[in-house]
Amino acid sequence: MSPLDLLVAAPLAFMVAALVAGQGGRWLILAAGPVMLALSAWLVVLPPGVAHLVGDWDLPLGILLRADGVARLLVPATSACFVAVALYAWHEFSPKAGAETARAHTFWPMLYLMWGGSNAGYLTTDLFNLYVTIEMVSLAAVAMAAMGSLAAGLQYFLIALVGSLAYLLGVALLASHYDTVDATLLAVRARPDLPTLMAITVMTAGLLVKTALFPLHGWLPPAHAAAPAPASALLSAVVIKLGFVILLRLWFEAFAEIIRPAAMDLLGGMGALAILYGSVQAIRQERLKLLVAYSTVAQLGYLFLAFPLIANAQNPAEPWAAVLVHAVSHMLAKAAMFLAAGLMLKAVAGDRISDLAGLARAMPLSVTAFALAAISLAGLPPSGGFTAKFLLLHAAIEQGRVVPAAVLVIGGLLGAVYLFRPLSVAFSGSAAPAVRAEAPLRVAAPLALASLAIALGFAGMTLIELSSVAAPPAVAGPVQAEPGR
Amino acid sequence: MTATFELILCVMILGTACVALFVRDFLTAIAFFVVFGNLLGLAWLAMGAVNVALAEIAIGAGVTGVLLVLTRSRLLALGEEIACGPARPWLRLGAAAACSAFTTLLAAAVLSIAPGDDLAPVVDGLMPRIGLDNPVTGVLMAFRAYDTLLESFVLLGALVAVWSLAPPAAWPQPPVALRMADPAALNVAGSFGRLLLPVALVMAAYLVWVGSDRPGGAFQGGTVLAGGFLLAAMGGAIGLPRSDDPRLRWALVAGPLVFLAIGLAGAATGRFLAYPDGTAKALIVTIEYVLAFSIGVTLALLVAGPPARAGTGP
Amino acid sequence: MTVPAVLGHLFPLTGAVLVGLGLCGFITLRHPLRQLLAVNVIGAGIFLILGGLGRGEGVTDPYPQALVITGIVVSVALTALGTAMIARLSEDRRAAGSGPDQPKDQDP
Amino acid sequence: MTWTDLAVTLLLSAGLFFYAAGTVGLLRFPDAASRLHALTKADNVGLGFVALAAALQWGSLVVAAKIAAVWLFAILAAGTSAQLMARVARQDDGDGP
Repeated sequence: MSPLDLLVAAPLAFMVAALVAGQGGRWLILAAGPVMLALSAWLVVLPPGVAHLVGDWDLPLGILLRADGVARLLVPATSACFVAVALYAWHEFSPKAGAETARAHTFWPMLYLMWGGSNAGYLTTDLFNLYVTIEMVSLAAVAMAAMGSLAAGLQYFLIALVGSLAYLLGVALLASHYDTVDATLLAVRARPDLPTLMAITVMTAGLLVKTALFPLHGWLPPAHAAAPAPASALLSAVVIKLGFVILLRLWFEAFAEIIRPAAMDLLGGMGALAILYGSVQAIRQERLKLLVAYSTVAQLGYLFLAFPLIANAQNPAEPWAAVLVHAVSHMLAKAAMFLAAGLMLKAVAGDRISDLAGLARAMPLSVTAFALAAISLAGLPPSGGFTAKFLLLHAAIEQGRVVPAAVLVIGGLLGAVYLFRPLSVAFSGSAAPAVRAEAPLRVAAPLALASLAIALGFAGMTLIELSSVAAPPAVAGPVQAEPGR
Repeated sequence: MTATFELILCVMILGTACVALFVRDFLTAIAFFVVFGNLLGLAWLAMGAVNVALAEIAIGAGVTGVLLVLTRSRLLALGEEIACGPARPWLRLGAAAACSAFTTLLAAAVLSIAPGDDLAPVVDGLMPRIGLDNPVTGVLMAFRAYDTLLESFVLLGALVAVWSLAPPAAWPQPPVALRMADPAALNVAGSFGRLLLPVALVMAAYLVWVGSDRPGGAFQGGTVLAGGFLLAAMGGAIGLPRSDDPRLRWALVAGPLVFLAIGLAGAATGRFLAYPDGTAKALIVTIEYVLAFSIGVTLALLVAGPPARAGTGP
Repeated sequence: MTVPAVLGHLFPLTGAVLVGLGLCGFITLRHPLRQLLAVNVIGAGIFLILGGLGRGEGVTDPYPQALVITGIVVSVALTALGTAMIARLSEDRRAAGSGPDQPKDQDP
Repeated sequence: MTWTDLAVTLLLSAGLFFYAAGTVGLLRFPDAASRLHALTKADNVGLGFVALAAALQWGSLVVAAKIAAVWLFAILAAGTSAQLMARVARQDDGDGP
């Protein structure tokens, strides 16, 4: 037994159990939470270089699973998000006798499907297997987005479908050209010829659409803002990270030797524009959930701004760690923020920022959770967001790159502006609105996630060490042995 | 001779695709799409890929075609136009230009890849270890069983996702009934469905059984089964189940569950999804039978759609 | 390029053209159901590229065949979800009446 | 060319003739009922000849039985769908002028 298998098999088993249990499906999280957190912890403490082939069938046919730094950071964060979201959704998606709704029943199996799919995606190095995991995650994501607005869900569905097909087209070209779709083998075999470049281009384009990098972000704000709070949290925190992880695998592992610096700069430039555009749009929003959704557009920019910084660094391990820490802290903070926003908006029965007046007194814990998440998102110390942005800024200055450094600073300022606005409204006002008390679990979930995002700021060295486990040669340098079999 | 046949086939594939995409009337489009799918099946036959041909005709043309026809009639019943006006000229022109450029690049990329079955010897070398003769089943159920396992959950998840779309107060009613409204037509379709359901059962079992050694397998068999269920439902021979029926739930999860359980049993004795020596064939056939049954039920319900309020019909 | 070489690439080339045609259809067709049909054409083209390039002497490589079967099943699952969403959206719009807020939901 | 080959060629030609006739009927006949008549009857005979040719070519009883089963199911499906389509066509006529 290995956590590499169980991290995928267990959520799928819980999905089956949720389907069979019917009404009682939501109780399963009481078992699934501890099991998944324990498995994630097991994954983190595995010795470095742990990897194995599913069914012991050798490459190039088989599928390789691997516990590298990316997985060791993202799997536990994903588990934390899912557990918190599930506890939060406990009441919202509970089948009530007499007034049963489809979503109360279907939310739980889909949550486990998404969980299993994300874990499978982080752990595999097989590009076709990644296609199947993308579809597992998208399927659940589309259905969750459609719970809020069917029209936004349908738009998301069609765009995600074309994105996955673009990715599949690239996989088809690679599979025919190199007789393998394994990233570790492609790293050895790939040559810079037309089919390979074509495959990289269409795969990257498809994944960028699914990751919603500016200017391909159009579908994200309506879908993420309209969905119910737990669904928004999962969509913004977890779903878009999978596309990003696959891009890391492609750009820094499978094709690290082939990709030109100009392409890295292009991606970095798009990231910079995403930061500026998303922040400005977030500042202009009147509705709280749209603000948070546009903040996702901006924060995604940082992930890609880091690409040229990693590629050109003297010591690439540092920006590599930064981008992973940013992914993790954004995951935790954004999930916390959507959950807290959901509580706040439900309390005031509105969706505008101006509706929040005086809320800090009425529901201090939820506003605190929002504020803690905001600290991490804006990159203020001490927080995971700060660690990530500090490392990125350090790398940019070290390389003498003025534009990324400036964008990092300006993005941080703009982030502080748009995140401060709802908080200042919540703290303003003389009278506290009358608010119905929420269940303790629902209040605790966002607070726990936001605190985790802050706590990451104190674990910088551990995170950096974890991120370098079995890192691809392009990041770890040539001394590191090839990723183990 | 063969080359001429393939050339004509490709021209027909492209022609039917063009009509299916760009003809104004959507029913014509669907008809041509189904023909397109069948021609693709012929193309796969011409390539000697009988397994794919079966899957393409049954799933790609058959199930997808039925889905499109049903959705069209549901939209028409709601009074929605599907044949929308043509796009603005500049958009059409721009799209045509961009897509031609993209196609040219893609074609150039495809041309520079040498076709070849370089992995076939590798697969053939491994086949004796699992005791099957159909190499495609070997790849699907052993060498890349992980893909297939996840894929079975994709199918199950798609049904759950479709269910999540049920309108308020419809849960857990059955989907909109598929049975024909006209009594005389129901009579005709009913006797056809009653006759064909057992035949479909036998056919599905046969397809799964021969799938170990010759073309066939769980997905092809499951699709035949789904076709039998759908015909029987259209003829009123069987009703559609409520979505909270425990027997239905077990029928849906049985295939993925057995697959997962056998995979985990492999993990307990060695490696996830590894079959102990000598047991591979028995285990694979077991998985395939249960999986085909679950796939049949899942596909049929996917076509039927989300739960609907009682009394609403097309 | 000799003629037989092109003939060896006949099916993958057809697949490439299908991908282009489907993409063009996806961009120019405005109804989601027709876009879904276009997506299926793109998928068929990709499968034809994948399978056609695995064609050897007489038989086709089982490895791409298996990938294609997996792809076909995944794509029918997604198509089913898409058609269900389209039908439900139409029902909701009908129930809400074709009010002034209807165009808002459509993509610009 | 053996006698079998000759028989196969003749059977195939007969099949093609009936297919062509059915298609001409589909295109030329004036109303739905007669078009369906052309499609189902002529095409099924055509399919029968082609099936016979295939069975003969293969020269195996098992395969011939399978081909016969395919032919039977094709006839059954064609008959059923023709019935259903004819009903719809008649209803449409009744609604019309």
